[in-house]
Amino acid sequence: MAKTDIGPPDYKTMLPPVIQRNYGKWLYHEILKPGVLMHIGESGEALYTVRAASPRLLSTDHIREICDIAEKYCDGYLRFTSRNNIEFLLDDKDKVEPLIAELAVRSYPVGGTGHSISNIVHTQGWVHCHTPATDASGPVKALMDEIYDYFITSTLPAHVRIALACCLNMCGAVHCSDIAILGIHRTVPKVDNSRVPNVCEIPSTVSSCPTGAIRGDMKNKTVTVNDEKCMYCGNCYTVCPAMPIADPDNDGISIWVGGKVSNARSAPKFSKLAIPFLPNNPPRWPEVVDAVKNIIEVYASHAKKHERMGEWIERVGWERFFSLTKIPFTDMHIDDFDMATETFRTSTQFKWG
Amino acid sequence: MAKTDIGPPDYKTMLPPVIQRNYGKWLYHEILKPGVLMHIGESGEALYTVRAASPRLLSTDHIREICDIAEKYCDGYLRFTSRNNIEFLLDDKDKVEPLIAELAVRSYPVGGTGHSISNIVHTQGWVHCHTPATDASGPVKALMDEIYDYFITSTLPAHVRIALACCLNMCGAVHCSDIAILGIHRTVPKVDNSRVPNVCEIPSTVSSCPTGAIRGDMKNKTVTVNDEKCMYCGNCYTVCPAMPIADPDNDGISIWVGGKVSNARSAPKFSKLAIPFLPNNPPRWPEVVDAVKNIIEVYASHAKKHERMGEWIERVGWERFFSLTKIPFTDMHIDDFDMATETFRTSTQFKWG
Amino acid sequence: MEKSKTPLLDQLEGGKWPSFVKDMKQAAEKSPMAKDLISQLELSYKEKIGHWKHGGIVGVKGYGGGVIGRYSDRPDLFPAVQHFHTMRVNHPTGWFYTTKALRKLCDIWDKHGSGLTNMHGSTGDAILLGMKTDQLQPCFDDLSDSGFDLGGSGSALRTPSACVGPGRCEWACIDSLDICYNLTMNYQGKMHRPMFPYKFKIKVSACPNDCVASIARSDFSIIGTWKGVIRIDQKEIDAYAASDLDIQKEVCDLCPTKCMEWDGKTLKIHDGDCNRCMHCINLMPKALRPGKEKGATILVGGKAPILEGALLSSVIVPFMKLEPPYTELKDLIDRIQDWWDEHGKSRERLGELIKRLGMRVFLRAVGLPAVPQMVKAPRSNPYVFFWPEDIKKPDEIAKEVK
Amino acid sequence: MEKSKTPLLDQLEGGKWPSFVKDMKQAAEKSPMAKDLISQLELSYKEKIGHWKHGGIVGVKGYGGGVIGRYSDRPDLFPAVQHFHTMRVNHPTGWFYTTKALRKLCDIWDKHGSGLTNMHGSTGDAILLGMKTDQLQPCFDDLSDSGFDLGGSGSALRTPSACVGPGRCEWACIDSLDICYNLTMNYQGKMHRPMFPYKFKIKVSACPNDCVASIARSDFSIIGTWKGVIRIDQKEIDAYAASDLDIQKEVCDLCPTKCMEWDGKTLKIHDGDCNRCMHCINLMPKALRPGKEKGATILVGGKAPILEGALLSSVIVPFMKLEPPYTELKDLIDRIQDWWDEHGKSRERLGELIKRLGMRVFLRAVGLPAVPQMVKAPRSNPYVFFWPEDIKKPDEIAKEVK
Ligand code: SRM
Ligand code: SRM
Ligand code: SRM
Ligand code: SRM
Ligand code: SF4
Ligand code: SF4
Ligand code: SF4
Ligand code: SF4
Ligand code: SF4
Ligand code: SF4
Ligand code: SF4
Ligand code: SF4
Repeated sequence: MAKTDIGPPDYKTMLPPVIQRNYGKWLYHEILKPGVLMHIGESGEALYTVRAASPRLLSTDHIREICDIAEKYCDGYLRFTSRNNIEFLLDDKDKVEPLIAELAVRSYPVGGTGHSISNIVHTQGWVHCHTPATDASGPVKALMDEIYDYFITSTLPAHVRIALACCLNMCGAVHCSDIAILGIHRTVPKVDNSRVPNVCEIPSTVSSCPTGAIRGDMKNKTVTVNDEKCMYCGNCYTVCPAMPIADPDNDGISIWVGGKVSNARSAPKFSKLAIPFLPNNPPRWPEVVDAVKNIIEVYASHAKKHERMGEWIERVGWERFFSLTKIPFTDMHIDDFDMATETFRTSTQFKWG
Repeated sequence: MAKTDIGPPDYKTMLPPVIQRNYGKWLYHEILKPGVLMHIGESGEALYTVRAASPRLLSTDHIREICDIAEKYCDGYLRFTSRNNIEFLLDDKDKVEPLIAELAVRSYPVGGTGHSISNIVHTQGWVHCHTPATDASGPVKALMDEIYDYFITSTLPAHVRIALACCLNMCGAVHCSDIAILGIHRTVPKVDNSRVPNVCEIPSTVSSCPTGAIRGDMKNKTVTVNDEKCMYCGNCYTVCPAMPIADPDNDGISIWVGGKVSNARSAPKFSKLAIPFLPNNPPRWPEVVDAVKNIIEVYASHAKKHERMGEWIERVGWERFFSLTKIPFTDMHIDDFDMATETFRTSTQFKWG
Repeated sequence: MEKSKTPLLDQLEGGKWPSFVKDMKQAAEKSPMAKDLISQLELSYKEKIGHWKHGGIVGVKGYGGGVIGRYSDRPDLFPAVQHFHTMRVNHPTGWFYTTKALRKLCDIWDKHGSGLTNMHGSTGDAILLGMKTDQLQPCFDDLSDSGFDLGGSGSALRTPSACVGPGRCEWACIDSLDICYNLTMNYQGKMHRPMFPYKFKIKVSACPNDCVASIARSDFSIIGTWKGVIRIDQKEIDAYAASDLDIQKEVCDLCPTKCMEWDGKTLKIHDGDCNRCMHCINLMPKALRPGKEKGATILVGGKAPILEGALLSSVIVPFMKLEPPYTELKDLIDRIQDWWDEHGKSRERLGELIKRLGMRVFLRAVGLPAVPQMVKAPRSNPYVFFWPEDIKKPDEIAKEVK
Repeated sequence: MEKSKTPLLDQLEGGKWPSFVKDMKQAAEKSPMAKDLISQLELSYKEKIGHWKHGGIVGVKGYGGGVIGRYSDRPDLFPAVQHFHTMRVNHPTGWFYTTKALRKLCDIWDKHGSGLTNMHGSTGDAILLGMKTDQLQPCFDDLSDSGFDLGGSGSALRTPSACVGPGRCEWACIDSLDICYNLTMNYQGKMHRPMFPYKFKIKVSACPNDCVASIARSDFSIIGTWKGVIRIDQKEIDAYAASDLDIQKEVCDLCPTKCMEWDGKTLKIHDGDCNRCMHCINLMPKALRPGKEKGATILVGGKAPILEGALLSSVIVPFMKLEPPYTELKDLIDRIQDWWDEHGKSRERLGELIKRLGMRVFLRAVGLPAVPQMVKAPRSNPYVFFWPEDIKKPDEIAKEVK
């Protein structure tokens, strides 16, 4: 039998020699151009990083191609980033430009550094998950095609981190992204009480509902949903497969803005609702792409340098955000979950628009 | 039978002629000196206001004395303020100084304007209420005696509004005061289940508890309190007299700081817990007086001009507030009610002290 | 010399601040009730505990409120305060008084009660502190004959109150006094005959300085504000510039929206960014005045902590013109109270009901449109309810397919 | 030309951004599973709905997790993806790879599965996307033989992850890679045999920039920080001053604590007021370096919205030195997990449990002192619990009286 609990390979065996020598002793870095970093060690040695885009969903042959490139230029060393980009790691300056040239030939976008839009953190969607309200890879591809230039340049006021999750489970830092694209259901789960007794545990199904919309009948081992209280989160479906929630006519995408993770300048913050619903229009989700582009453009032309999306919005006020982006404000934007009152405007301080 | 629903006397019949003439047409004001306001109308006419302190608990004879003064200098016109001070209203400049002189002779403090400490908004305490954890008039008198100079001068960085409430019902803007003095109980109510069936309604008693600590027995019409869940708010006693909560050995006072009401500069905000407990030490509550004085002095020497208590604290950080005032921080300072997570430090941004 | 019977309270007679003990002793000279009150209070000071029983229901004919019943728990020791009810007398709006009116009140009170008052209670009433049950009706009759009426108590509309506003203040953007008085007169029934789930408070401040703490202490807060540019008197700016005031540091740097520019000579305000906080106007009253288009921001839901934690009122109408007879305002108040009355649980304040059922439901019920001014920020949790009409129904879909 | 069977997906093959459809088609050339996957996905694109059934429990011997079971709901149409499970392979810390290791992974995967991967999953695993049930064990065996192991899934510790930290970054205040690897190795049991109330995630960022989003996405967040003064290299400051960078506007004015002073020549930092946000260091990496005394801030409770709303992690230890073997850290993790394990309800994340039982209770249980750094502000509601030992008991009082 195979050994268990051996853990992952020791990362130290994966580090290029220049890193091994300068480990923990880096002095400073420079972004030589979009996608190209130079890190200088206290020793004076330099490490070059060339960052290339990845669709994340990679075939083994694609990975092998990446390996070919890394072997040709990087002595076989590379890494992936926390946003799923590929980083080619070199210590030989002379190989940097040839590497970039080859990446260009092979159509690998190079960029994602500095004040750019880096890769979109995303999830499974229709490719593999059972609860999605939209696809993941598709909208990401459609959007990145359109905002490609922001990946290969560094012209925005600050980093713009976009993430996509295909359901409210939010497998990704979607809740703290400059722009978050979130799949949502909009209709109540369809309870199949012929199956509930066999596949669901009543108490855990009842307690899975954040708004207490589910009533359990312990005797008959069935459940009923109070439609008025259900906000279509799908959590009941996670624990009770007999409550499917997908609805092709009403599922779609919502857009959230202004979150961040870093502690730079302002504290980390959650993304807030910008657009409650956009339809699923595969394969290119034009409504979603347009909406996100609009937000980016308005941000790009109004924010001050180094101001993240959320910092800009907080400075000018959400009322200004809605007037500038021309996104309609609705009663759905107003929180009505448990800490809603914290978001109410408890002051006369506001702008007219 | 007497007429009902006639409503209060028409305020217009109570306005001095100078106000009637300039009603709604005031141009600007000046604070001539602490306690003395001059309002100039568009007409050029002047209204002088002399603000004098009141203990709020007034005897009819004291009110008659106030009337005597108002008749002597103000043609019989006066008003009270939203903080229970007395305002003498004059249109004759020449009478201002004589009025002030007479007030001095009669020991009426004049002040409470501008960057001062005005009268303390307070409640009934042991004088009239049934739920107090402390007295109201007593601590107010003891404290104002000591910080009297801040009433008659205007030397603080900004207004300091102090309020006192004798129990968690908070009859006053205690929850939004620069400094709030709040009577608190610290032991669970003593249920007298022999009386409960007669004087209490079980469902409303059960639902009166913010933390769900009360269990009702509908059959026997009795209640039990889960000691672990009770935080001694006394709300059950309000609806069920058979659950008295006063406890002379454990009742006392807590101190809250940094609230405000005005929209000037920063939005209105709640006061936050500074000192969870100080003992009731009538008649002069020395621990409370010292604690409040300490907070005022630290504020006075550290805040910038125009910075309210809460604005100062938010600028320097609560960690700095606790280190400067030397008030110990405890686990009681950390919220554990329903929106507690909003108060947690969800960032690495903080000062060491 | 005889030993004082109130050694503890006596220690509060000295000091520079006016002493409530002096007032109590003054009243005690005439009133045995006041005398027993001091003695009972001395006992409280000694024992560190109150000596009042849980209040009972007492009142006057035709009214369901206005009186707070109170009984001593030591009538054996303090028989004169065995009953010690208070009467809440609705103050003249703005707490303006002629001495004539005040003296009348004192006379009535000496006749029927302890001679002790609170000028005023935290809600704004003139409080007549301590009377026996049998004096309630005669006292009320005398009050009524003299033109006074009771304020609110219990699950009713409470005595509305207002800042001094146009009576004395140059910043008044609305007629706080008239609005308050008008509403008070209009809602006498709602005030005197408790029919609500719980108390309901209205307070009117004529500008965002909010000198009656309306946003913190009322279920329905009316706060004056303006549209358009802050009016600048350049001559007076020059005068301030020549004075002690450091315009850059004290005014511009503290402007929360940083919408002011000062070059040492001219003051420029980017009014579109101004959030009307009042700070600059407060500091330079001679040079700056609120804009000309005046009205009020309406906010609801303010309250103290019991039961669900304190709430500040929050914006539901960013701007409403307020002219007599205030029809739009009263309609809104009525719609809101009706909704609350219908859906509120016993002892549930308006703010708590909105919290429980959701702002969305509230807005639709009272017919107000959602606007971004209502929130500090949109929701961050994805638990969004959609209205049925936004959802495609299977039958519609079938039609579309055809 | 033959009409494409995937007209919708084909539209995602063009464009400048790398196309996942291309990768799928590439894999489909070798793997019938990948081929059916494309077809099924095309159907989803057409019907706007997923075609996977609710996952079932599948796994490998000795492990309770690491595999996500997945079955098609149209096996009639797409028999090759009737089973389509994924395996989560624990990535080498920092996502560093030699091509040798990567190629090995590819070979194993071509042998047992669809040839499709995610590099990487949101938690950090190398995801092998789509295999049949009977291949699970052989695939795992091959992985294990090649030095790979599975990551976490289910109610277990999930694969910890770390920012690149000392591997490449000059700002690393802690050895994020070593800490992450050490914890991963230490907690193999907790990762592979789900015993917790729910999932538990650990992420390590070596400075407050938090490049692994630790504060947002982990139950236990370890974020590097420092004490003492930010090290300033005045020569490099001069260079920045001579560059495009506007030090006053871009650096000092954006410092959240306004603790920097720049007179055009010398940069002064009032380090006592600095909250170590990194902004100035980020902008002037050559001139400024974190202070010398290095360690980590520990925060807990981060998570996505389900069930009670999203939470960011919050501070529980402002500063902890972190040196191998990280005993203090591991002890803390163990104490926290034990408490959570004992009190947590099924599917209750750590942050939710703390919310339910109170930070006060949590701190006492895990033996941490309360410090103001844990809160943005103290509580505003007066619902304060006192510990029994702070309360005077009747018997003590009796003693005192004697
Ligand atoms: C490679 C990577 C770490 C890793 O272990 O994989 C990384 C690497 C660096 N980050 Fe990062 N960050 C990486 C993800 C992140 C994330 C996480 C995320 O995006 O999900 C964040 C938090 C994002 C957020 O706040 O929402 C992040 C917030 C930062 C910041 C703070 C930016 C800000 O102003 O808010 C800096 C500082 C800066 O860029 O000035 C930073 C700076 C850096 C530096 C300059 C650090 C250094 O000296 O080496 C590295 C190059 C930055 C660049 O791309 O311009 N890194 N960085 C990640 C690259 C992701 C990618 O492919 O795009
Ligand atoms: C008389 C009174 C209104 C009334 O109808 O009774 C009043 C009158 C004035 N207030 Fe006020 N305020 C009065 C209670 C309040 C309150 C309510 C309270 O204290 O409970 C507030 C909100 C307090 C808070 O934020 O916690 C209040 C916040 C202000 C402010 C904003 C102060 C700030 O910077 O936060 C101003 C502007 C200023 O003073 O610069 C102001 C300004 C004024 C002006 C200058 C308005 C004017 O032009 O006439 C008046 C004289 C102020 C002074 O005392 O220096 N008034 N003012 C109240 C006097 C109470 C007292 O006896 O001390
Ligand atoms: C007399 C007064 C205090 C004072 O000394 O000024 C007062 C006294 C009482 N209040 Fe109050 N409240 C008084 C203004 C307030 C205020 C301030 C305000 O109105 O601006 C508040 C906070 C604002 C608010 O309403 O939220 C206030 C919040 C409460 C509460 C908590 C209500 C809540 O929803 O949180 C209670 C408890 C209750 O209603 O059961 C309460 C209950 C009481 C009772 C009736 C006691 C009880 O449990 O039934 C007190 C009777 C005392 C007595 O024996 O005379 N009182 N009460 C104030 C009314 C005088 C007047 O009419 O002018
Ligand atoms: C594969 C992955 C998404 C991806 O494409 O990258 C994923 C996929 C799933 N996640 Fe996730 N989660 C993944 C990272 C995350 C993250 C991000 C992270 O770990 O940094 C989160 C948010 C952070 C957090 O944990 O709070 C996340 C929050 C959830 C939740 C909500 C948990 C919550 O407490 O709010 C669920 C629901 C559940 O556990 O029942 C969930 C459940 C699931 C399930 C197992 C679906 C389910 O209901 O059982 C998904 C299986 C998809 C499939 O068929 O392959 N997943 N999930 C990520 C794991 C890959 C890996 O191991 O590297
Ligand atoms: S976000 Fe939802 S649908 Fe998407 S992978 Fe995660 S659990 Fe599945
Ligand atoms: S979808 Fe969510 S809100 Fe609706 S019943 Fe299921 S768990 Fe409850
Ligand atoms: S605060 Fe409490 S004790 Fe004091 S008067 Fe109000 S209800 Fe009574
Ligand atoms: S005192 Fe408050 S917390 Fe305690 S049982 Fe009564 S209502 Fe509940
Ligand atoms: S609220 Fe405004 S208008 Fe009313 S008195 Fe205060 S400053 Fe004047
Ligand atoms: S009112 Fe306030 S926000 Fe407007 S300009 Fe003046 S200080 Fe700035
Ligand atoms: S978190 Fe800090 S130390 Fe780690 S990679 Fe990002 S910037 Fe560097
Ligand atoms: S790290 Fe942040 S808070 Fe500290 S000096 Fe630099 S910019 Fe200011």
